[in-house]
Amino acid sequence: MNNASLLPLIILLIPLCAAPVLLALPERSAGLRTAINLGAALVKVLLVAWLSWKVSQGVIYDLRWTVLPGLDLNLQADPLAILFIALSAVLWLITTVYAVGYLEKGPHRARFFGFFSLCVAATVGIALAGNLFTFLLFYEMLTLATYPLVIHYGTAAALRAGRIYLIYTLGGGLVLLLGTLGLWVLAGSTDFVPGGILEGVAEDTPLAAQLLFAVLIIGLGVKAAMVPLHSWLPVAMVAPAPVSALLHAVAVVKAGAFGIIRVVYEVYGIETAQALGLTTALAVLAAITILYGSIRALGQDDIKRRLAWSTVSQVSYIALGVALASPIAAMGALAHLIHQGIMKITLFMVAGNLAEGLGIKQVSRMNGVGLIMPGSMAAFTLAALGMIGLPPLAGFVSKWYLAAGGLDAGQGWVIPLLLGSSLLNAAYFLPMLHRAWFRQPDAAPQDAPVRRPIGWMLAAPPTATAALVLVAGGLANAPFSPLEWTRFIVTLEYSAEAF
Amino acid sequence: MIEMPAIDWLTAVVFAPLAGAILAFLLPRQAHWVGVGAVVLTALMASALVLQVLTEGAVVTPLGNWGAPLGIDLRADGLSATLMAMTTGVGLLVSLGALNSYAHHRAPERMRRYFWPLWLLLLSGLNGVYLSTDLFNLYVMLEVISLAAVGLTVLSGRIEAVRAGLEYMYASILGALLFLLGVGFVYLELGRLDFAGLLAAPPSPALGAALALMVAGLALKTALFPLHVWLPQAHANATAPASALLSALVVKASLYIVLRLAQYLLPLSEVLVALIGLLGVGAILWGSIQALRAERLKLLVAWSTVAQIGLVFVAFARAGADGVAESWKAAALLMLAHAIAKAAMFLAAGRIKEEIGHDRIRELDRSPVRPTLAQLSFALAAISLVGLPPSLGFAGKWILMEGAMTSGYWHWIAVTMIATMLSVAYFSRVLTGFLRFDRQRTTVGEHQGWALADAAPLTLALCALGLGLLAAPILAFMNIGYPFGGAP
Amino acid sequence: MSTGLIFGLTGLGVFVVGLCGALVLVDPLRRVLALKLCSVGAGFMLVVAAWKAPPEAPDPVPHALVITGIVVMISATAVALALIRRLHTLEHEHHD
Amino acid sequence: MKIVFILPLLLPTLLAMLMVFPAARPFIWRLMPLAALPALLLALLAPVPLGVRGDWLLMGASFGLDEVSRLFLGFTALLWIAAGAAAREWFSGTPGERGFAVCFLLAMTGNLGLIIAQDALGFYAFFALMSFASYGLVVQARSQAAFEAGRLYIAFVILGELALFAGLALAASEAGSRLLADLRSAELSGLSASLLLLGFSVKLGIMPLHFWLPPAHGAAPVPASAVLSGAMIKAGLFGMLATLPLGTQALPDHGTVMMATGLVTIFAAVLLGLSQDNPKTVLGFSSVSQMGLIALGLGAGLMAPAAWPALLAVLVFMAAHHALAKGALFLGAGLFGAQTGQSGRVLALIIVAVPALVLAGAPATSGALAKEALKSALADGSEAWLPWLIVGLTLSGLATTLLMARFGITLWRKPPAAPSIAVPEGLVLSTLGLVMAAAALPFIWPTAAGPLAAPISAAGPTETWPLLLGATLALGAWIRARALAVGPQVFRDQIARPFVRVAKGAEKFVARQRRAAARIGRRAPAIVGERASHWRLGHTAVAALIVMVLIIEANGWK
Repeated sequence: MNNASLLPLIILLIPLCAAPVLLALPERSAGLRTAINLGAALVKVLLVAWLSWKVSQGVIYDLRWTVLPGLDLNLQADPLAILFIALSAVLWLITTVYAVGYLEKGPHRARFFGFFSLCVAATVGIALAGNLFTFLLFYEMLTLATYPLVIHYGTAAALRAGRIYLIYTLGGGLVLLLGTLGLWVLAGSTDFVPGGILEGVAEDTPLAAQLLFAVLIIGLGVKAAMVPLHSWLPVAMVAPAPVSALLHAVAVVKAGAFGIIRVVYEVYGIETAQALGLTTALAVLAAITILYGSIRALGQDDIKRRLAWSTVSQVSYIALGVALASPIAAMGALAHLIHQGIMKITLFMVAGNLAEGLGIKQVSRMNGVGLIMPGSMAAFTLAALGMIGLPPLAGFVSKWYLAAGGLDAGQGWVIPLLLGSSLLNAAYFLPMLHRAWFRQPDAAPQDAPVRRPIGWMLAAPPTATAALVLVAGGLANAPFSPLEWTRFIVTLEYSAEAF
Repeated sequence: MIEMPAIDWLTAVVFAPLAGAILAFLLPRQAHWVGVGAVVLTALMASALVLQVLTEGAVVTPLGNWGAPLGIDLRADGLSATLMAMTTGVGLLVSLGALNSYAHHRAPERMRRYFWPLWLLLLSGLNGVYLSTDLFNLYVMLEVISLAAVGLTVLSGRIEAVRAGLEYMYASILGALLFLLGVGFVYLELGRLDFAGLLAAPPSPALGAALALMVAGLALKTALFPLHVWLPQAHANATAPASALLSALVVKASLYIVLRLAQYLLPLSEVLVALIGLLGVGAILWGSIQALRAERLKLLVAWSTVAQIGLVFVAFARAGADGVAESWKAAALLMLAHAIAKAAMFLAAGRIKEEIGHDRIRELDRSPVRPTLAQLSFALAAISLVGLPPSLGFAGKWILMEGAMTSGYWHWIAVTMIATMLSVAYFSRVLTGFLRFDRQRTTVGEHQGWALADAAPLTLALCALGLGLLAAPILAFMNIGYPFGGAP
Repeated sequence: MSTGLIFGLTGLGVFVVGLCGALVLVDPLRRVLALKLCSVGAGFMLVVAAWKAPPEAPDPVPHALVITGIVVMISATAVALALIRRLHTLEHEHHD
Repeated sequence: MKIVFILPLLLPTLLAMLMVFPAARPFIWRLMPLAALPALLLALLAPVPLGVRGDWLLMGASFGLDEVSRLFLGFTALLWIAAGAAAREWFSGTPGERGFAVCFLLAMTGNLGLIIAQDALGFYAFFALMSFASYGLVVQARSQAAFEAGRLYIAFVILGELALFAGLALAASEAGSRLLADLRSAELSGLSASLLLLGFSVKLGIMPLHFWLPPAHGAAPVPASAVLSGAMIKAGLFGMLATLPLGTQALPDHGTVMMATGLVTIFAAVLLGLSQDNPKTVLGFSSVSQMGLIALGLGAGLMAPAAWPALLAVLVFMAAHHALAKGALFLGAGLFGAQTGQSGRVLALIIVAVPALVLAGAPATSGALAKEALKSALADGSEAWLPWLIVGLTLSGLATTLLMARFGITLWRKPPAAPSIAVPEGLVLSTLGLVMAAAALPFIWPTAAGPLAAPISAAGPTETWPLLLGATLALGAWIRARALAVGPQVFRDQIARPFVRVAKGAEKFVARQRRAAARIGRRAPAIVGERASHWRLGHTAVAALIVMVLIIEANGWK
């Protein structure tokens, strides 16, 4: 059942229209800005909830607007879109609260929140994109909207990071443009259709289809930070904590991962991709990324940099799950899209709290912070344990499904891979927890920045997301849990007999 | 319903600005009101013409009822109506910007006095070019444009501007004269100059010579690499609204003529097209490199014009063996995109210079004043020029690359991508300057420099960005009257 | 060799001389003159185009065109000269 | 009905959360012994078998209780109650109280939860919760030694968790179900069984996976050691019982390895323990040694499914026996340490002697009963191994006795540190409770659990497994030694170094090329531009363009 109502468009327009208003607001009208921010985020959450409900009832929203002959802007709310959009809606709300608290007295707040909103709009667009062309549009918009956020502090270091970020992501966007064009020429359409649109083409010109896949994956892999296109991510962590949180959890890396999901399932179709041997290549790439990211995370002393390397590793679980070509692994991958988001956002927000409240930015200075900031560190602990993959936390659920999916697909090597990755995760997360909880706090050095007590706006968001980590894992089988929703998606993507 | 007296919009859009120019010259104190009034009037007429084309298809008016081949015909099909609409539309917004800019108390009397007559003359010439259907008429209009454009270039009266303007003058006149000689050859061979008469002519040495002369002349006037030498200084040293007009509109006139010639004069051989494409590549590379090296904001923008013109030629050249029947669409869209975005960019650059007091790129980040809206306009215009979706520039690039891919011309795709990356590189130099804050001690004031003058560049920039969503209807409109013969 | 061809070649020659001058010369005034030569050459061509064997009257259209061209060129020359003067004045001020 | 299962888990969790509020802490400490009471009541009163499902929880959780798990739940809860009472005396009101209580309660939740979980994931979740929360118990003292012990502990925990994850994932995929009952009845592959055995053996502390156990027991405070040794390591046994197809599928190779390691463990642990001078570490080695016995039984069960029913009963009994006795010993050690006067210490030593004797297998104690029962149960198993086993079992009694003696001596010499606030009288009740339970076990047991049986089966040939195991262990030992020697951060850096070096090298190379390119890029355009304007190339190009177009067009005329 298709529905042409404007609901998806409205959801897209809320942050999109909020952005110019926020940009135009004078710097000093903080109250109004906060009200607009939170109001928009709240309304969006409600609308997304409503949309999710409708979609779960089998309604598919489909809006089209012809841009170039034969080429449409297409907003489509299918279950996969809902998965991503729900993540963005909820985390936007939480991050907004956090960002308001974080930047309470900082400069350029109007600009920050304006682009923040724009960034969310781009994410919504990416989620709702019904074809690769629309996806590309919002993908580029995301790049542009996040750039001012990455260089928010306007220092030389931030600008350098921003330049690297821009080079990588715009380059990736360009490659994706090439891929989109290629798809358009090859298939005559760029629509996302369950089962793919390349079936016949792939049989006729397998080489072209394979090349196209490589181009598309390179274009998307830049944002998904797959090795060797990952270098921008650890550098981009100079951004303010809320930005890093959003970048790593929802917006940028997830956009890439989400694109990979779309391309594998709805452009190529899993069977075609498998037949062309593309899934294997993707899985190998993902495996390399997973291990490399974790290994590099080991040696980092800067908290945010360590977390960033961890993201490099964790996001590729999604690609891995997609590439395993098993419905069970697909569930793991899709669930990880959500789970990694809520875990990583927690970690980054707490890292921000440490920097903001205690001036602590290095792992080696984390001694005893658990005793000083028990609430935040408890959230951090939950998220970190989840990252390692301990039950009943969210990360466990996705890892379990990935492992089970690997076995299901007859790819036993996934198990040692996951084990190795978990081991490495433990090796870089547990020392942080150990320091935080079981060491005595260091004496503050003389030149330490003034500690300021963190307000509820900084403390509550990580707590909330940590609770989500627990709930998403602990209640993984409840209706409307991420896992259940992925089950719903996977039944659409895979033919019925796969179950 | 009352029968409207059939107003001849074609004639009107050419002569209304001309009349306005004379009037503005005669009434120097009221020049700006006369000027704006005339532009608004022209814009209204242009919209009427667009509507007419939309409802009736291509419109033809024989001037003085002489008719071709003897008399002068004006004709508006989709393409010319689009470009005319673009000219008046962009011109209107630039006029509004200029109104503010020249009302500035510091602006010398001379500027206020001569800008409007010159600009209206230019508008008349531009509209004339787009609506002409014979070669000689084109020559005259080209000369009109040249003179007005040179006048606009030297308006500021500074020595650099005069020097650049003189250089421009030479190039411009030489280009026009080459064109004129070409016209002579055509007449020698065919005995007529109207487009219809050219269509079926078989190749001959005279026509070949004509083509060579005209291509060279137009390349010179449109600043195709390596004949671009006059452009950067001329565009960079003019006052902001003048630069906007020169860069956005003037070069488009000769580009348009190239498009038309490609259709009517002779079927371009593949080698010639490749040569043109090659020069386009040269323009992209050289223009970008110079933009990367430029030390002043307006110079950078001017060099980017060189690169962008190169891209239009690449779009044109990717036709290859297929002729221009398809490739003109990409070229036309890119022209449109460039016109709107570049006008926005020059106006914004002018605003930035006005607020900050200089336009040295290296020191943009030292300024405690950040004219936010102008910077935003600049950034939005840059997005369109770079060709990121959903801007108009993106639509143009998409069609260009799609066509190239369909015909298997991978090298043009590579060129386009390189052009995109280079444009990102040079524009980001500027944007970085806007966004860096650690170079000055005092707190940076944002939201400073709000002015009505920001409205024009911002509107233009938003148009450049948003019109991409309307690319399909624009393309459909341009195709009215089948400017390039494509099957109905 | 017909009269037309001779006139034509002369016109072309004049144009080429002017063109070379315009491209090579440095002095602003001489460049203007070179451009004038170009325009004369181009005018020649049009006049040649108008010529027809004596019993027939010459084609009036090219004549009209030539006259227009001359007018245009005169105004252009005027502008160029004005600019050169202006530049001289400015350079003079500049040096003082 | 669900409440029956939720309450035992909810109560400790809730208390742990409430610890956040300083005002609530004294109240919680008062409730601490009662935290495990619902679990005990559940064990005592619930009719078996009993099961509930929570479909929403963690991919469909289910809880339940059967004969075996009821017994485990019973003695585990009892131990936690006693330890809770001791902990109250030990920590209430001290600076470290919050951290300890939270970890203690969470570990309790995990320990109780894993027993009543009936599906693999739930089990794994609680198992992990218990293991990780216990880290806080081990490092409670915050001393260098405690941190060392904690590092070792956590390293092994992770090793175990990973093995378990892999094992459970494999097993669940082989069984096609996540219910433990299905796992038990399914045909497991050798690999998944090995992984499960490995994972649980870490918790059991069977050699050579025992390294963590004695230091952890030595470093942890007394109440924590009691539950670590008494309750938590039994979770390893319970895990094996819950997941492995014991009694339905013969896994002779695994059985052989288990038996061999069990035998080695029994004696090697004793030898190692004898050289220790911390009484609690000695007790830790004793636990290792005792777990060797249990490994022996398990190995026999793996070899001979037919013998399993008898072995199961014995193993459960041994677990209960060891739990109570060892718990009593640890609490007793604490009681001893808390004594200030000579007479108190003598009295405490006498109290401690009772469980020591029980453990050593004095006649009529549960220790003796357990060994005899094991012997006869083993008789149903492998013929070839039997003589060795009999000898081993017999000697183990002797060895344990020696170890208990060593414990007594070291206890006297270096009593474990007790906090100054500890009130000896407060500790007495809990210690005595456990001591009495341990002593009375033979008499209580018949009313609690089952009969014996005795079928017989044959042993299989050995395979390359031991070799592989040895190699893995050597590697593990090397890594550990290395990690300890150079410090963890440096060690991690060493792992990452090759990658960092490659990345740095690539970066440097790129940077060099880029600098060179930038130099050329800066200079070349300037030179070219200068030359071009000098030679007036732009102007000349006009003529060139005309000529070129003419040439090109000339092709078309012919």
